[in-house]
Amino acid sequence: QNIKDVTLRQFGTGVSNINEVAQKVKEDLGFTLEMTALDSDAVTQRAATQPKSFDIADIEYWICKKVWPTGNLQGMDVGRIKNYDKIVGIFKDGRLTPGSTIAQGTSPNSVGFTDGPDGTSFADHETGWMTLIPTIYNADTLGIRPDLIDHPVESWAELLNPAFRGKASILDISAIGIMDAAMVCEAMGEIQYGDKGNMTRDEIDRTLAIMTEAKKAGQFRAFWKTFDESVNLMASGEVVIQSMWSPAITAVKSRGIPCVYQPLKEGYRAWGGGIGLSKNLSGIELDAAYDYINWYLEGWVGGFLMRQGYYSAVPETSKNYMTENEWGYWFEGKPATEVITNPYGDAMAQPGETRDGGSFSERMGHIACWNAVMDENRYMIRKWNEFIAA
Amino acid sequence: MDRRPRSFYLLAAFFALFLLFLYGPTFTIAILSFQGPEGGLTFPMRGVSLHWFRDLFEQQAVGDIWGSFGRSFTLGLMVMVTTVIVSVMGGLAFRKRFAGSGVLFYMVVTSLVIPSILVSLGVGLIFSQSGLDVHWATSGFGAQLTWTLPFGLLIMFAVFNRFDKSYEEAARDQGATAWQTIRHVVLPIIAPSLIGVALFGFTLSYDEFARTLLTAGSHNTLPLEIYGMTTNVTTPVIFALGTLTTAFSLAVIGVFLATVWTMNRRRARQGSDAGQGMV
Amino acid sequence: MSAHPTTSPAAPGSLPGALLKNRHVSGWLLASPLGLVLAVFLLLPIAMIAIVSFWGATEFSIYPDFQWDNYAFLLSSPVTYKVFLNTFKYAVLTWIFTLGIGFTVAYFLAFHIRSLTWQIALFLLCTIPFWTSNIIRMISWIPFLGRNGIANSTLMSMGVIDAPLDWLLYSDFSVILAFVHLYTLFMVVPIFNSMMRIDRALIEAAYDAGATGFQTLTNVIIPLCKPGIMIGSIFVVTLVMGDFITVRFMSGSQSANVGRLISNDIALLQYPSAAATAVILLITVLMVIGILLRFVDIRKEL
Amino acid sequence: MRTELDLELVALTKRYGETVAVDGIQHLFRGGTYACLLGPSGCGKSSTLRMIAGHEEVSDGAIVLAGQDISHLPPARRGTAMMFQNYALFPHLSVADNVAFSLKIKRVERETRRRRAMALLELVHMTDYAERLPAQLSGGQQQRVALARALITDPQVLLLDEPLSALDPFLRIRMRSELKKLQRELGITFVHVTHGQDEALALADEIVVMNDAVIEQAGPAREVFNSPRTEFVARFMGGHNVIALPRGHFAIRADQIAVTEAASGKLDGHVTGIEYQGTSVALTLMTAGDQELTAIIPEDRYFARPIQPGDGVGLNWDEDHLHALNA
Amino acid sequence: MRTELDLELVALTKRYGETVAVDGIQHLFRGGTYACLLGPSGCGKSSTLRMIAGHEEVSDGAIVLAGQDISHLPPARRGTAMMFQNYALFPHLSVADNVAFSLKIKRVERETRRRRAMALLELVHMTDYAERLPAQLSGGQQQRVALARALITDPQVLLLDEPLSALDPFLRIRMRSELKKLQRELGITFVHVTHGQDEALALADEIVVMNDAVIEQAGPAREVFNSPRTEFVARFMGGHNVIALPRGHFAIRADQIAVTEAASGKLDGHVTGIEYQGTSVALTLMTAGDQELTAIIPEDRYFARPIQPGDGVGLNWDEDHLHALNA
Ligand SMILES: Nc1ncnc2c1ncn2[C@@H]1O[C@H](COP(=O)(O)OP(=O)(O)OP(=O)(O)O)[C@@H](O)[C@H]1O
Ligand SMILES: Nc1ncnc2c1ncn2[C@@H]1O[C@H](COP(=O)(O)OP(=O)(O)OP(=O)(O)O)[C@@H](O)[C@H]1O
Ligand SMILES: [Mg+2]
Ligand SMILES: [Mg+2]
Repeated sequence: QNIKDVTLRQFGTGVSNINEVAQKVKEDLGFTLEMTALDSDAVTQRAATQPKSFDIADIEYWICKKVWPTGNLQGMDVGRIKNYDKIVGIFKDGRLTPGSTIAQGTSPNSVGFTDGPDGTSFADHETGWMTLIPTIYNADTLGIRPDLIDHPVESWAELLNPAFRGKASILDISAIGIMDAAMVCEAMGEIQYGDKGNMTRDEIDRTLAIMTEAKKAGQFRAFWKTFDESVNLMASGEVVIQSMWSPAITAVKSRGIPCVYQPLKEGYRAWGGGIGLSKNLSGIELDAAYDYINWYLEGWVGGFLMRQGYYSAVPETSKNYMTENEWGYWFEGKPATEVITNPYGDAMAQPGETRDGGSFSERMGHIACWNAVMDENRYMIRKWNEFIAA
Repeated sequence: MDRRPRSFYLLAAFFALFLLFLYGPTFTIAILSFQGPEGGLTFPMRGVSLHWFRDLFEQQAVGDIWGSFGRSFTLGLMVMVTTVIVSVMGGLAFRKRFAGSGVLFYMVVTSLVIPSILVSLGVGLIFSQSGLDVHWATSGFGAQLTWTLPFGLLIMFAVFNRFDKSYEEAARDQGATAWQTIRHVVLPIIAPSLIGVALFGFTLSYDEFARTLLTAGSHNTLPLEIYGMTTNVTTPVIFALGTLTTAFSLAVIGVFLATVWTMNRRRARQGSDAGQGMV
Repeated sequence: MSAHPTTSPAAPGSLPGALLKNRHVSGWLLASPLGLVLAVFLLLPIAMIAIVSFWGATEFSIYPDFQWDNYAFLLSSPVTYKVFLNTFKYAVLTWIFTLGIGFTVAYFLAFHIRSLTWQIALFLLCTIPFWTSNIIRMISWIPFLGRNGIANSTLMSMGVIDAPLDWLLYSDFSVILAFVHLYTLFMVVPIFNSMMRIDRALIEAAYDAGATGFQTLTNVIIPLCKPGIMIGSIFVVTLVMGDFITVRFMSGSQSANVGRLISNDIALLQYPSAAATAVILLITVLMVIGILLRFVDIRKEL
Repeated sequence: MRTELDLELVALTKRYGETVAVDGIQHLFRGGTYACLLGPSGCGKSSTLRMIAGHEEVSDGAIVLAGQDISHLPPARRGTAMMFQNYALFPHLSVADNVAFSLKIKRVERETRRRRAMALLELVHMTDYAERLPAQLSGGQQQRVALARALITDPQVLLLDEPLSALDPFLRIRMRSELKKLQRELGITFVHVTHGQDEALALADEIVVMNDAVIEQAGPAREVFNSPRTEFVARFMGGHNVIALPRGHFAIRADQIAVTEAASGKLDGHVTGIEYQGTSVALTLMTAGDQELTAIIPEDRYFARPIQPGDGVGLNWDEDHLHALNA
Repeated sequence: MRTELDLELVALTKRYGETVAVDGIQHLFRGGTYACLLGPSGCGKSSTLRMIAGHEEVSDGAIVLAGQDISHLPPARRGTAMMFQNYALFPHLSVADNVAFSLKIKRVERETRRRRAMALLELVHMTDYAERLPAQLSGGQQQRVALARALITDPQVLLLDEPLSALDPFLRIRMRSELKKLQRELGITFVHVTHGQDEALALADEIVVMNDAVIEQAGPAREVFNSPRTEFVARFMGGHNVIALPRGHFAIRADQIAVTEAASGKLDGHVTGIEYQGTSVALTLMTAGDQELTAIIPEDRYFARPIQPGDGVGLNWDEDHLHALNA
């Protein structure tokens, strides 16, 4: 059987399930990759309940925490990953540099390893068997419309600033939204959390009480659940400050509307995604999947993603696929020397501009918390639903 | 000639406003779909072009519009054919009271009024709990039938309520068997209504969202794809798609009306050609 | 010659033949595909939902159990009642507006348009938007109603207002507006159908008795349209009560109805709690419909 | 002599787009007469009646009732009332409420309404059915209710559009004598549209025969029947033969043609059909000149000397019975 | 003498749940007769006919045609054919295809089918309309097509359920003579349901009067009309009076009652109604004993000496004309 006849079915969020990648796979590796893009709820659902419907799951680490125990995914042998050594430390021991501290929340290292190919629990150290091969990650913060805001925004607390009444927004994905809410409440000095990534019931109640009060006071214009909604809210001027994702900022900017991914003093909320393999993969298909993973980490995809503002798990390899100017702007935080364009050719930055938040280490070194699944997740979900319904 | 009362003009104005209300948003997106390449989902317009229509036919960054269109189309046809056949049979069955017909009728009503998401949830649960894969052509198909069948059946009730039984008796009198009666007499006579049921079944399926949501499986139908696009696409290509869908629906209705019209014309002409011997 | 020849040999008296003649048997044979589809895709799922509403759930899976937790949580949360109330609010408001608009439109078409051709043409004109995807029809309101949307900019350029109206979008107003936009047709069709079946002579008789247009409306037309009104109401009320997506899009996720509660739970894999909510919703809907059905015999009205 | 209650149609015309349904008709209905508008389908009877009632706009001409031009008044203010062909009883109202409808519209108070309605139901012998819905009544009962409803407004003219056509023959005959009796009692004008000449003959003081949007002939029933002025009227009234003689066309009543031995009459012919009619027998005859004639002879005379189809006969008549026809 | 083609109903009964629509009727239709089933609405005429046709199951009893019990055969194998009230022409088929329908069902080949259909259309004078759709035909034309379609199966018995009621009075009279002629030509049995006694009299060799699910009287038209056996038949056939005399009840034809000066007849009475009927006038009379009678007198005699409502008159008759009634 020829590897060229293999078809692998991948699904995940629209962030990285990009058709260009599938095309490139066909060119470089010869087999077919089918892509299905879903929202994060659907992704979780699919991974947890429909193991036969996919070969490759492109999911986030906090989703992995939920899904791994179902046994739908298989552990991956790092021995077969060529660039394993070059993967950034965040995904191995949780530290960007040996000296940095591990951020709160579901940090990728805590759910990144398992005991063996059939392991269903997480290991707390590098075991040689990975649950997900990290592919993409970023540091999120609040997006703002500098043209419509007349004072500098420096803290998460600004989200509930009455000055923005009816012009703020937060995302309605409970696992992520609660984190943003916690960042806000902590910044306001209202609540001191033990671990924002693993709140107690009391912390959850107090956080959402503050948010509910704000909601009732008309602070929020809307909640968004999808990437597109956040872009439209911002671009149309319905909202001037909101939690946002990096490419959404890019999308707003590409329309010539000023939009800033505002670094805040309390730090970033980070997230990371990776590729998991279905339990059902074996034989030549499994080989193809490993080929795919190795190809993924080789740099082309990394470059492709980094040009959109994400980071690659193996930045060094991506450098080969980026110009000096691009690498300097996106990774090193240097001023652009020429116009920066995204992979689709839209201008992202003019010469002389620098990236919001600066270099990779400035940004990823300033993580306050990872997207997380808490022990009290089900309680949190219910409370979150009440907050939305309130 | 006859003067219209003043209420006519008031109501006509109301009706015009209603039409404006109905069409306003559709026009809005139709206009927005002609945005220039720079344009976004909202006003103001940034240039005018066919860019987004062209874009629609190119590979999108994510998703698979034409694949899902194909699936929706196929599914629509499947649902259409099934709906027509099952509703006709059901309509025939309900002409006489049979044991349990009352219960069955209430099931039909329930099927009509049950919130779609419950069907979606229930069918999804059944498939996942019994270890079957949800797929648009199995679970999705079935879930959509719970929506199209009641409509089809209600139309058939209406048709058969008005159907003159003596046609069938005449056919039986002429030696036709039960099946021949249906084949040669009943079906041709109710054919126009069947086209209606078919058209209805197709569009209900083609636009169905909630019942397919949890039952479509790994491949999206078009409405799910559109829904997915609202999460991932920030360009007017989605409006271009909307405009095109509307145009497509209009074309379908147009073809339907034209068919009926020519059919009537042909029949009428047959008559007048032979009408020479009119006394 | 005998007046009573015994049963002729060719009589189709064979057992299957006789069975087929039995109306119960033939009825069920004909209705069996319908029954089958409804049994598998309606009854079974409802039963499944009822069963699962007693199950337990973990983060990622559900397990068979018999517990009242799901109901207990649901019924103990004040938010549940609020949400149900909200759902009813949407249903009632939408009903009022669709009824008002639908009735007026149907009335205009049925009684003020004199030629059948025009009636059909205008009626089709009303149905055309119905053939466009609901989601697209819904989101197309957003550029219209937004802070910088057509409505606000028009009003501002006309000098009616000087600051954009925020309540146009992401509010109960926009939710109801979208509902009315989506579902008025479901009211127009049955009412129009009822009206077309009113004998024109009745209107003339009322006119003859000295009734004004308005008296004719209240004394004759409305009572005779009741079945159409009921059927339309059933459609609108159930569609609104079961909706989850319009409320989400048009309220900017700021308000919730029962459907959203369910879809949120589903999205988070909390099937048992979704099922429990679903059961309550189903009971509510069936009760409302049951009440409406008391006023009309659907089968007779078709 | 014109009375206060005459109803006059003056050059009354109705056009529907291109079609002229009623073409400038002119007629005076004297107060208190029972008039029948008779004519074939589509001749404009209903249009005329509906213009009088006010349910159809007058295209041209005028309608004058009791000296007042009512052409542009609303129906309820004309002093006319209409009884509709299928009665048009409000299906959602009880018999009593149907009858009291116009009083309710006038905001007459409940008690009075009820009393007046019951009085009219009394008149049509329907008091026992006051609480029923129209669907629970037979055709004849419905008709009586419709009558009561029309009469409650005290009209000067009652307009009836084919009031008997929905009834079976038995009932039709009974109801028509009730109608006639009622008209006598009330003394108001009835204008009754029908296309049955027997009905018109039985009921009408005056018959107005319409054809093709115009009035062909109008006059007392007997005059119209016995002296049709045109071939159309002669044929339409029935019981007549039109004979083309060298001198012109003549009408003669079928019962005034005598059948004799072959070759012994004024015309020769042979029998083509025989129809038994109870008290008489109708013979269809084909004369030499290929004219089809009908002769009606008392049944006893026929059966005394039966004739078979194909037999040759002679036809005779009294010259006094011939009526010359226009055209 | 029974011929091969006699149709016999033996204790034929039809029950719909509780209602007995036809109650054990017994009758022999002789081959080749034109029989009319006559009776008021709801008396069971249609049910009887539909049982013969095979469109309604027989509850009890048997139907025997040409010596064979056909009660349980399918309609097409009975040797009967039915013509429906509204003709039930298939609206989607041309006239020729309608007529050829049963041949198509029998898989007769196209050419033969066409030829036979045209032959039957010839019979009913409709060849020119062969390609039209039913909707493009007038009522009378539709009826002829229905007739042709029924006849193409070569039935021994043609069943007609109120075939003329959908036609206007003019056409009704023309079509009924065509029906009669056709039956003569074909020589097969016609069973024709109607509730018009004039129609029955004009058409029937034999009239079967039904009432309340049973046969009241059956016999040749003239016999039924002239010698009604029961009060019901006398009244239903029309043109009759039922007089209660001390000796019993008698029927007498209305035209056999003579109206004389008051107090000079066998019975006294006064006029309550006058109905002009063209060739005659019908007087409604109330006799001393509160009996309502009708007297029909020739119009010339009436108008020679007109009588007004309310006038007292005497009534006379020839004792020979009285028929004693059962019950
Ligand atoms: N609303 C209308 N629009 C157009 N033409 C009409 C309308 N009503 C009647 N007509 C035409 O006017 C003519 C006279 O119609 P009308 O109803 O007065 O006839 P009628 O004598 O009452 O006939 P019938 O005995 O069939 O009731 C007919 O040719 C008819 O087609
Ligand atoms: N399908 C049926 N179910 C129940 N009762 C019926 C049915 N058909 C007829 N009947 C009843 O049987 C009786 C006889 O009906 P049938 O139709 O034979 O009368 P008919 O003499 O033809 O009357 P008409 O002159 O009104 O047609 C009536 O009382 C009728 O109500
Ligand atoms: Mg008319
Ligand atoms: Mg009948």
